[in-house]
Amino acid sequence: MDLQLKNIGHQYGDLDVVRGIDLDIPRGKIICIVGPSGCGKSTLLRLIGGLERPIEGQVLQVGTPPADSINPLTFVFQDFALLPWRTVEGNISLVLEDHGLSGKEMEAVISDVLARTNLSDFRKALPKQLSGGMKQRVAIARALAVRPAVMLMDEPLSALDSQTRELLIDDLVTLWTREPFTAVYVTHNLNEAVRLGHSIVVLSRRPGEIREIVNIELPLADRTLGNHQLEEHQKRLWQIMREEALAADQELIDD
Amino acid sequence: MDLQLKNIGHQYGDLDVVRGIDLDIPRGKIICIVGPSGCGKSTLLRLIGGLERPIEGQVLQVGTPPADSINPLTFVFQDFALLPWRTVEGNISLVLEDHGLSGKEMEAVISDVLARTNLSDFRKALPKQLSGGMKQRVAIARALAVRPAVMLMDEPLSALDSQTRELLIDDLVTLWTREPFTAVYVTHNLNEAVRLGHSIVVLSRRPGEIREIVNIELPLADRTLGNHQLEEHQKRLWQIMREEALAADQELIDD
Amino acid sequence: MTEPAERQKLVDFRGGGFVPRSNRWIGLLIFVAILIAVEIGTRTGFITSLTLPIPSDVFATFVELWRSGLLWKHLVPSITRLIVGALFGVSIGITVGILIGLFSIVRAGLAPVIAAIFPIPKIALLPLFVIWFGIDEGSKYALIAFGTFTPTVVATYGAVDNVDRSLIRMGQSFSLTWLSIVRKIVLPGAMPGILSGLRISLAIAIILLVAAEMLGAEYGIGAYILEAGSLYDLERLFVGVAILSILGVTVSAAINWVESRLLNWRV
Amino acid sequence: MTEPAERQKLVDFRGGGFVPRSNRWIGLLIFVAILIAVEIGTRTGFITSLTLPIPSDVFATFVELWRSGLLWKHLVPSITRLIVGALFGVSIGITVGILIGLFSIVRAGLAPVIAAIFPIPKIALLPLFVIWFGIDEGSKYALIAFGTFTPTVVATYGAVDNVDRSLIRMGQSFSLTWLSIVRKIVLPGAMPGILSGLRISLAIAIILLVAAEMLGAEYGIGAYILEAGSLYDLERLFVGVAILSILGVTVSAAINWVESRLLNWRV
Amino acid sequence: AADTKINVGALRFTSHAASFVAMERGYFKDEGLDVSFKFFQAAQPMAVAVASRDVDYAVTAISGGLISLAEKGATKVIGGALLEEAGIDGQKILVSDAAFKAGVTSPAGLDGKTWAVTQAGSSFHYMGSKIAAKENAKLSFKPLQKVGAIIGAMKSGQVDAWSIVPHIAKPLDKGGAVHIIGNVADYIPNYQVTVVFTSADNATNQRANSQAFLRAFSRGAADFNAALVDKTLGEAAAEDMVKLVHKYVYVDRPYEKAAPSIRNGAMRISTGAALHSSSIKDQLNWFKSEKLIKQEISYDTLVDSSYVEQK
Ligand SMILES: Nc1ncnc2c1ncn2[C@@H]1O[C@H](COP(=O)(O)OP(=O)(O)OP(=O)(O)O)[C@@H](O)[C@H]1O
Ligand SMILES: Nc1ncnc2c1ncn2[C@@H]1O[C@H](COP(=O)(O)OP(=O)(O)OP(=O)(O)O)[C@@H](O)[C@H]1O
Ligand SMILES: [Mg+2]
Ligand SMILES: [Mg+2]
Repeated sequence: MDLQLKNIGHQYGDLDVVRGIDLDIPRGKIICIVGPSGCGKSTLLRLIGGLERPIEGQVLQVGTPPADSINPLTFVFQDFALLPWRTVEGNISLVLEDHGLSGKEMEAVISDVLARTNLSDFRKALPKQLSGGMKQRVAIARALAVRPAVMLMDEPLSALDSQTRELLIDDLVTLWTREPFTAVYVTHNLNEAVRLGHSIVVLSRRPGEIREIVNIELPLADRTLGNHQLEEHQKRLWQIMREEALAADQELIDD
Repeated sequence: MDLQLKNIGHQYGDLDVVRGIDLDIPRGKIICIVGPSGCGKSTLLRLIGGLERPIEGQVLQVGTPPADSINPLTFVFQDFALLPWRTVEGNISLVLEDHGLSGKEMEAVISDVLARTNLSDFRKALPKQLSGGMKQRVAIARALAVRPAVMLMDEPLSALDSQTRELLIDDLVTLWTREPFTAVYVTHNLNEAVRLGHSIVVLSRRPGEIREIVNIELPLADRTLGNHQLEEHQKRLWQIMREEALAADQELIDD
Repeated sequence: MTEPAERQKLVDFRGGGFVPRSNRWIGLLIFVAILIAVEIGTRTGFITSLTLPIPSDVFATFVELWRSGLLWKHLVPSITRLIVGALFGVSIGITVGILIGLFSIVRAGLAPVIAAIFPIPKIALLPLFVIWFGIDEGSKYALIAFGTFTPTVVATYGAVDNVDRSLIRMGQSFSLTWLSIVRKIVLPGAMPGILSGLRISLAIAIILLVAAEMLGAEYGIGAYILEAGSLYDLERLFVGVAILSILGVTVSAAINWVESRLLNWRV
Repeated sequence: MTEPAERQKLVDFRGGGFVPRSNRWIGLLIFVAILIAVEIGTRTGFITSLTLPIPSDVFATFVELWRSGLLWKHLVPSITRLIVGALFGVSIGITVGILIGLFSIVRAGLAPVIAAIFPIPKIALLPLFVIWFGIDEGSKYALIAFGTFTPTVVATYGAVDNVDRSLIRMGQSFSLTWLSIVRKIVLPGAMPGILSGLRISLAIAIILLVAAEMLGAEYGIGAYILEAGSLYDLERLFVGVAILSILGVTVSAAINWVESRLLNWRV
Repeated sequence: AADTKINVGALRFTSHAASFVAMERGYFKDEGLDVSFKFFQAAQPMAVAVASRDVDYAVTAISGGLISLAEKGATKVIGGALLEEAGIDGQKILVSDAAFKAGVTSPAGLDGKTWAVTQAGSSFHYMGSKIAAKENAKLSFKPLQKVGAIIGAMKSGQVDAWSIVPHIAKPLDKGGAVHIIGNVADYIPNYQVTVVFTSADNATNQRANSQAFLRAFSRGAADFNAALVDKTLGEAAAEDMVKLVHKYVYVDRPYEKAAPSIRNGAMRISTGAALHSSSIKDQLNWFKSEKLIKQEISYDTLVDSSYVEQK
């Protein structure tokens, strides 16, 4: 299943947030969306995932999702969005409970995703006992549990410290290499974008329009820290964005 | 005025946080401290700044601070620590009010630091109207206002998005180049460390001990994004730290 | 344009909801609807005159009270008692609350005492208030002050506890004096909590008006209600209750206004 | 070792403080100290017998009450009333509060009504409670239920409003049903707020015991206090007040316990 | 009508003894009534409870509330109970120690003093007014709601004067903090202090029950009067009566402490539950003159005079 965005535009009251977005999200690829803060990246992702209805344009699902997909469009949020009163296991079973799985199937799914994210030892832990990195791995495990056709990731690593982020980028690359998934990955971190994106969509500052789409051919597994080609891409992206970012940062927030 | 740390050790109850730290902080240099999360970086900084008393060892002030220094050891915090009920101006005057400056002197200091941090237009704004980057620039302006002998910065940029961080690193480099200041700069971001540090102290995971001190000779102004020499330093630091970071991230937090 | 082989559909919408908003007009409508229903019920005898008065009679009684000038004669002493009593209770309460919030010794000594006197019903102590404070205005002020004191203390020290410690550490790191930290950081930081505590204390003060005016009060809304109750005069009873209710809504609106002024720095 | 030219000194300490801790022992000590002071004061006549009873006499009266078996005769009906009344008030209050929290229409209709009935003193309505609910246990349950209802509603809908919307969006993004979201996200998320609201409602319930037992109650702590008050029997009055106070502390401890069990997930 | 279940409202005062005697000595049973008592802390809720049909019969002073309820067609007075009678120990006029020392040693000195009442329109208010009228004095009335609050205020000299039943008055006088300066009976002769009342429905539709109640009540009253008021039956019978009453009044005090209070509290209860209509009319007029009740209320609105002798 692919996704197609057709001339998406959205406003909150008088505030024009995104405008005229046309984008294809092909199967098995990671699309990164970067842009200055407040340019409507999160809004765009919510529109794609059906959490909000676009005022203009359409988000189309092309083809049908795989039959075994429980929740075709699945989010991974920046703030993890774990229920603090449920254990790691309980947080994963939460998203399976409404879909009529038997206890055994559920158990199998949980064990599988916990193993894939190296969390098997922390099954009974409460979120408050986990470090940020572990929490986000639980959120990723939960997303994997519903076998998504497309993962919608809203700055999944930006609440983490940079060392943990480094570790999780490796995890994501490993996951993708083992079994490629489709993802829309919103970030404001250009390093993350060049490490994870098959193509990188640069948005202008608000109202967000597509400034440029950069494709990177290098296989994900080869994109190591300090790779020169990636550095060049990152530098180029920064040049595109610098002014927009500066302007966005200097804006007064009115209530 | 220099600072000298002599065999510093500290515990919270039974928890050994840092141990046997010996360190010199020379005038006019920026010392970066990096280490896995929870290794005691913030604790060490609080010990240096006199916000906490070390249980073992001594923090010594060598020489006297400049006569015009209002608050020799001055912190810049990760969460900005601005009073939300005071304007930009009010937040700066706060730290001057207890020191018997005349209204005119105060006014002059405020105008000066706001100009140096490009905030002159936002003098009357409340913190809630500012973006994260601007808030941190206000905090830096406030720190500059008391003419510190040493600036103690605890992950000053890690609450910001990476574009804003990029912009603020440039600001700090410009500030230092124009008028070198002494600073202890705690971060978990190796990129920041290699961009700003004259020497970089790597701590082990808790209890924090000094693993290595890396000196970088390249002048701050030349340390641009994508500089190859810096990449090498960063890669090397990451190799030292990777395992420690992994272990620190996998620890269960007990209350 | 699109590949004919593949089925296309719009992505399902599944967000929205869970953001209830209040709407003044509907609220007013419901009030009016209830009044009309009661009016019809009492007039037709479906609701007996023992159970509820006829709303229009209540209104007529109110107009009469107002015309006769007695409304002010009752309202002025009550409001005076409210203001004086609440002023004492709230100011002492805030002071004690801040002391409890700042000093371990005070907290250890007073917090349990406060917790123990909170559930004591003030009306149970009426006979003692007579001895302690007399039957004139003194005992009325004291009763209202006592009733507002405990919730104010609890709210205040809770608010002080909730002041962001990192702001306090910031103050210390700039070598601010202890007094400066308390005045410029702790107090303004505790203000939102204190104001929302005030909402409860002042509601309690209004409730206690009736208890306070049990003691030798000739005029006052509470005395008016008590007399109407003892004469089983439902019209006047409901006029009194409605006045208290309006008083409560007014006080709450006043706090809203103060909050919007004083706490405009909140996000 | 160090350069002799430069003066060395330790960095000044300027942190610490602003973290008051409570200490049970000091609290107990203060209680005892107050008691001893009053005992001495009343025995020497420095405090007249009109003002305060002698603490040891109060204690003796309590022991007598206990020995005669009357303590339980008073305590059991009161606690029954508390439990039944509070159960009604709290459960209806939580239900209404959640409805107000979830549905705009309910909020628009009920929130202002609740705000208007909050400041109505329950004792003013005593005569009506007799008509509405009779003089038996019904009116006592109703009074306590009514008194706990309003604060519970306000606390509950505040708590529902405060449930992290991002968790709700998460639930929606996994296509959970509306009921699942309410049951598994909204309710547990509102629990801390509801429990802390309960602290206030139950304190109010205890306070209302006295008002409730004004109505045809033979036995009950409130009735005991009222009778002692009407005879100006200070020893018994204080025994009754102390019992209520202990009741309040117990209820608060019980809520602490429930919180520590139910909310152990909190950071 | 064998074993008709009825509820009787009562306060735990000696003045309610007639009902207690009728209960203990089986007079209610003889009339085929199965009585259970409902006890109250104050008279006013008892009147409301009769209106709401929770209680069938009760005894209380004529208050504004009772009249209002009668005016709403909810209650009716059907008989008389406590009576002030010259020569019998009745309600006392009290002054605080301070007032006494200032020279108020008889009711003649009450001019300009404060008089404690529970509420406007209470019997205390009525008595104060009548006494003031007789003595040509001006009193200011202080509503204090609760008898306990009044006692506190009297003891601490914050109000000057009050009137109250003898079993409360005498111990207070003995304690020295207040002083008895006169008898209410001297000012309001044949004062019908309390009355028997029931719901309007009982009065009109349950005549048999109401008459049965009044008969049993009267027998109890007669026993009580003979034993403790007229004292014609000797000490043993008096002690028996005190013991009977002690089952209901001052239950948590030992008998020795309770007995004097019960004896002190003995006042005449109307023979045959007769009503002193002149006293009731006087009270009604007083309420009207104080604007506490509607002017159009008549004696017949309040009283169903078909039950007992109207004196
Ligand atoms: N529910 C909403 N109602 C009104 N305005 C909104 C809403 N959500 C977002 N906005 C506004 O829309 C603009 C874009 O918001 P959005 O969160 O999509 O930006 P973003 O690119 O994700 O920013 P960031 O990098 O800070 O996450 C912002 O100005 C924001 O204030
Ligand atoms: N006041 C305190 N009381 C008890 N334990 C504390 C206190 N402050 C910090 N700790 C503990 O000391 C350890 C070191 O804390 P510190 O904040 O210095 O680490 P850090 O290196 O700054 O970590 P991070 O990278 O997360 O900021 C942690 O385990 C922390 O839980
Ligand atoms: Mg966003
Ligand atoms: Mg830290």
